Amino acid sequence: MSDFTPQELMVAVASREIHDGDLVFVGMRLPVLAYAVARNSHAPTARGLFEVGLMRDQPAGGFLGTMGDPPNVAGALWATRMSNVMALMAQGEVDLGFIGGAEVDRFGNLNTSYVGDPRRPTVKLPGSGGGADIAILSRRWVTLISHERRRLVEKVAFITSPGHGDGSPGWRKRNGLLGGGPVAVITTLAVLRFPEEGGEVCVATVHPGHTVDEVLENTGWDLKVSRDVSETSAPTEAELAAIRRFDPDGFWTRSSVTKG
Amino acid sequence: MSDFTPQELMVAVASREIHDGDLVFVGMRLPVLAYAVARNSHAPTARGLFEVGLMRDQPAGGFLGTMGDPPNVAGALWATRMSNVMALMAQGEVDLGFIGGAEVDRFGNLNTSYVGDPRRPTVKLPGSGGGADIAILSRRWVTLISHERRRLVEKVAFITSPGHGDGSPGWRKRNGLLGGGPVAVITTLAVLRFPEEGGEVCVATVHPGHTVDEVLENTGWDLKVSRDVSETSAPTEAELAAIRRFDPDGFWTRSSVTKG
Amino acid sequence: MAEAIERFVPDGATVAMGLALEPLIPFAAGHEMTRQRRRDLELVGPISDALFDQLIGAGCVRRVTAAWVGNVSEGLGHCYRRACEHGIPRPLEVHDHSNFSISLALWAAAWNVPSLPTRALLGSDILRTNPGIESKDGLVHVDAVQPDVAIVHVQRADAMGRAHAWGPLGISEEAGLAAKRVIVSCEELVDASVTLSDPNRILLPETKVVGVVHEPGGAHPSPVQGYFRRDHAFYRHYAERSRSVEGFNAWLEEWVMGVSDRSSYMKRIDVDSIRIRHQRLAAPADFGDE
Amino acid sequence: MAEAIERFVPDGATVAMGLALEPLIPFAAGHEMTRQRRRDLELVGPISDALFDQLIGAGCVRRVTAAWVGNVSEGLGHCYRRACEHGIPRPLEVHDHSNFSISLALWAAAWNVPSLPTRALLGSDILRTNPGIESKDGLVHVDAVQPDVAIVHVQRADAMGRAHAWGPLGISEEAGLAAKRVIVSCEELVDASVTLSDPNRILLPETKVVGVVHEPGGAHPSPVQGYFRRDHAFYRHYAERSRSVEGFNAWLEEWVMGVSDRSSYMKRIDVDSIRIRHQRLAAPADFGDE
Repeated sequence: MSDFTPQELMVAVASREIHDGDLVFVGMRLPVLAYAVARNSHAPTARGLFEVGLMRDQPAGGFLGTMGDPPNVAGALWATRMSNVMALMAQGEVDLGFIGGAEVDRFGNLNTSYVGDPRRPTVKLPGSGGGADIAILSRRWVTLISHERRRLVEKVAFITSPGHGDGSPGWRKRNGLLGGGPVAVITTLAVLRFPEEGGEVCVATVHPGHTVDEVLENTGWDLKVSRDVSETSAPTEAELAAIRRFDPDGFWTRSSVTKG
Repeated sequence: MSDFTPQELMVAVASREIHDGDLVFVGMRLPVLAYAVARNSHAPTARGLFEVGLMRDQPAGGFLGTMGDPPNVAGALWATRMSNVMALMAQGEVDLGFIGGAEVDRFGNLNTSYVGDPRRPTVKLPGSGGGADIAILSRRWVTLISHERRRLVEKVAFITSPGHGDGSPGWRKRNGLLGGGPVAVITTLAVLRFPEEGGEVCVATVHPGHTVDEVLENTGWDLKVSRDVSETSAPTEAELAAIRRFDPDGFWTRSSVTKG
Repeated sequence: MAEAIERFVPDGATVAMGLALEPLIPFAAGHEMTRQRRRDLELVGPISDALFDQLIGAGCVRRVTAAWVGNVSEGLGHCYRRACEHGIPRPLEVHDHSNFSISLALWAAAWNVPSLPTRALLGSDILRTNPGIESKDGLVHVDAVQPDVAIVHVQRADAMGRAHAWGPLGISEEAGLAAKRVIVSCEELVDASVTLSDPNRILLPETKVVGVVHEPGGAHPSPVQGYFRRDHAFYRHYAERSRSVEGFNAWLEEWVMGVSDRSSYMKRIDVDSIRIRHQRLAAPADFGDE
Repeated sequence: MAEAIERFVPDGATVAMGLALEPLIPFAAGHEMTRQRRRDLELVGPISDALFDQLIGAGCVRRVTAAWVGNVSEGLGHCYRRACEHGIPRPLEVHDHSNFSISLALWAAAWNVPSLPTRALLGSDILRTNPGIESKDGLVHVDAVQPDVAIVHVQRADAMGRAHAWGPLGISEEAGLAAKRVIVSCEELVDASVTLSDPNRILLPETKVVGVVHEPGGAHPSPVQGYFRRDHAFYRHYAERSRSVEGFNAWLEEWVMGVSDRSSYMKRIDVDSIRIRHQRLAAPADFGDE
């Protein structure tokens, strides 16, 4: 195992979800880096869209603590209102979105709002932000999450950002959800993927240095494993170099995955 | 009778409808001049709003063929989208609007769309433009029209911009119309006013050189005359000077009232 | 321009133009459609200050979805009248709007919802003639209108489609966002370093823009802030000529059909009489980031 | 600022802030409300990057109507958690939104309609917790939210309230149009000749603006394009201190209650470490008209 952090691996894996030419709704934290890596390697014509009200091609020239930081504005392709960015997503023009989550369930539903009863929550999480919008409107999306039993739960207490709902075939279409829903959950231990038609997530690859058993132990339900499960490809030298260029101090990739 | 054209008188009369501090939705043609005259005399803190997407305080420094002409943009207080201008009007923030009309009836309803059956019109007029919006949303409004029997009709064939509807008390409120409706019709012969509660228009003043009989003869219904009908005050020297400053070639005030 | 119209404005297309109202009207694009003898277009716009009238007179149009069609400084649109009243040169379907409602129809399409509500148009007979506007529960619901293509003329743009427009914008933004595709024509074709220096002034996302045409004078006779005043005399001249079918046809031959492209057209205009000569530069905004 | 808050932000007011999302957050205004011990406020915004958390911790807030409350680079909002989970320092009502839905709620108020429809939020439990968002006929209807006052921090403004803001605008425009009143705080107070040189960059109509406050650094620790970078360390420091009630109270005393005004606050900031030094000027636009 070469020298990289779990977050660096997650960024590299996330960047591979970006296809060339994609319009990517870039969430904060690791997705910003994933976008930068993709643009610098296999997706040179991808564009990033930021809910703050920006479109970019080139990744920002400096470190970003938030998507609204000045380096993300300088040289942008469009600085506008959030509702205009959302308009593009509502039209189905966003190919891929990233959403972070505090809790995800077997059908990819995300909770970033309440643990426990919303009226008297055990834990109050920050809320949707643009998460629910991305989950419902982007063509496909990916979650990044720390792989812990309390985070990968059988059923989330509150669906902030709907995935494949109750897992029944056609749940999204039946409920009028525009986009195709989540395609993958990238964790600190593995990459989980959904069948093309939606439904229940399944272990696709396990990160180097980890085992299927470890993944299952740290998951809150009886997680399915793909018949051809394999090892996640480690970040390449080029990927690592790009990550370290855009996060020189390891603010995002050398501390805890979910801050706070 | 001093030396002024009917249009110059109409402009002067229209300008007097503007109160100091008003936010005025300024239509094209004579209202542009009326706004300029008012700002230069009794309404120095009025502001003008233009559907093209502008707010101004000072009248434009040069001649305007349309509200979108460059002199109307230079020095504007806001250059924006039409929907933002309409937002202010929808909130009831526009005190006064001006609407031109091809046909007006006794209750102030305006037709600028169709004479005859809309499916096979005798005359196709240009349409609402912002007229319907002003008529429904501004707090009060005024029409400018050439005083002819074919234009002041008992009942318009098509209500483009609703006035007081069928004239019954509370018609506007009952139908959900936000603003108070038309307060006056300024014609080439007279000023007609509506009662404060709406309803039917009534001759308030007759322009110098014209008579009540002439007004009635040129009206398509049995027009009411105010008990204290008087003569319209002629434009003052200052008003005329302002008009001629903003329409130096008489483009608007020395040719036919309704062009085309 | 010929190529852009050829590729992106087929017969039967729904085309949004004249979106900034009186300024920045893409007359060059309209004239090119006429030369290419487009048919059955649906024109979408707020008002159109003579451009729609010309296309209607040339027989290119099946339907107009607009708040106003005429000649702003001169009054009625004679071709529009003839089409509506007598079916000359062909019958015309009209979907009436107010300025606000056409904006909302485009915002509805931009946000991908079937309709948007408003308090405007209550009590207006426009509710009777436009099948896409209905009154319900005390509000008016304006159905979405999605143009196949929106055409905007702007002061400057780069080759990637980033357009800088300034002055009042009318309904340019919602129309561009609502449209499947956008064609930009511009006074100046500039380097990307110019447009990207001010991303707030970029009118629309480049992902919508399929064509950029460098077309100086492409908005004549409408005004272009910083470049051209409105050519009032040209509008008056058009109003006079278009009063009769013969007059209009002669005008069309002289100014559109008999002209190969915009640069030939501009050679016949007294450009000096309408050119804006005195600069009024905007105070710079500093986009510094480090 | 003290006077503006005194006059226009009474107890119980609905206040929209942080409208450009991470940049241009009017922290100085929030701190002044805290010093003046405002109570029962309803805060409206998309995300709020620590400002809402601070006001909640200070006990000023009755309700939050927002898409996200926390600390963007650090994660959870500890005061927000304590208020929601334990009613400390007082219970808090939460009206959940997504970013898009809070924008639509403000557009609804700006256009004076009861609600606007969207395809967003279908399938989300946000429909269960926010009484102002409901699903009907396959669409979601978002009720209007009208702030009593919207507070924006901008790069420059003149004394008449014409504000130039640049960079991403988030929901600043709809919030300002929806609000009954707007307070502007600015890095630079400039002459009207500067703002009026570029009317397209004027954020909101001056008729909405009731107060202009010259407040350099008024957005710290959030970034201001062309002026200040984001002070990441300050956010981290706040996150650490606010983990406990005692820590938060000490932080509040040190940075808000014990500070008389913004200029005193700024003297304690290492301004040189966050000041943006290199200009990137926008290409000029020519508003010439003759």
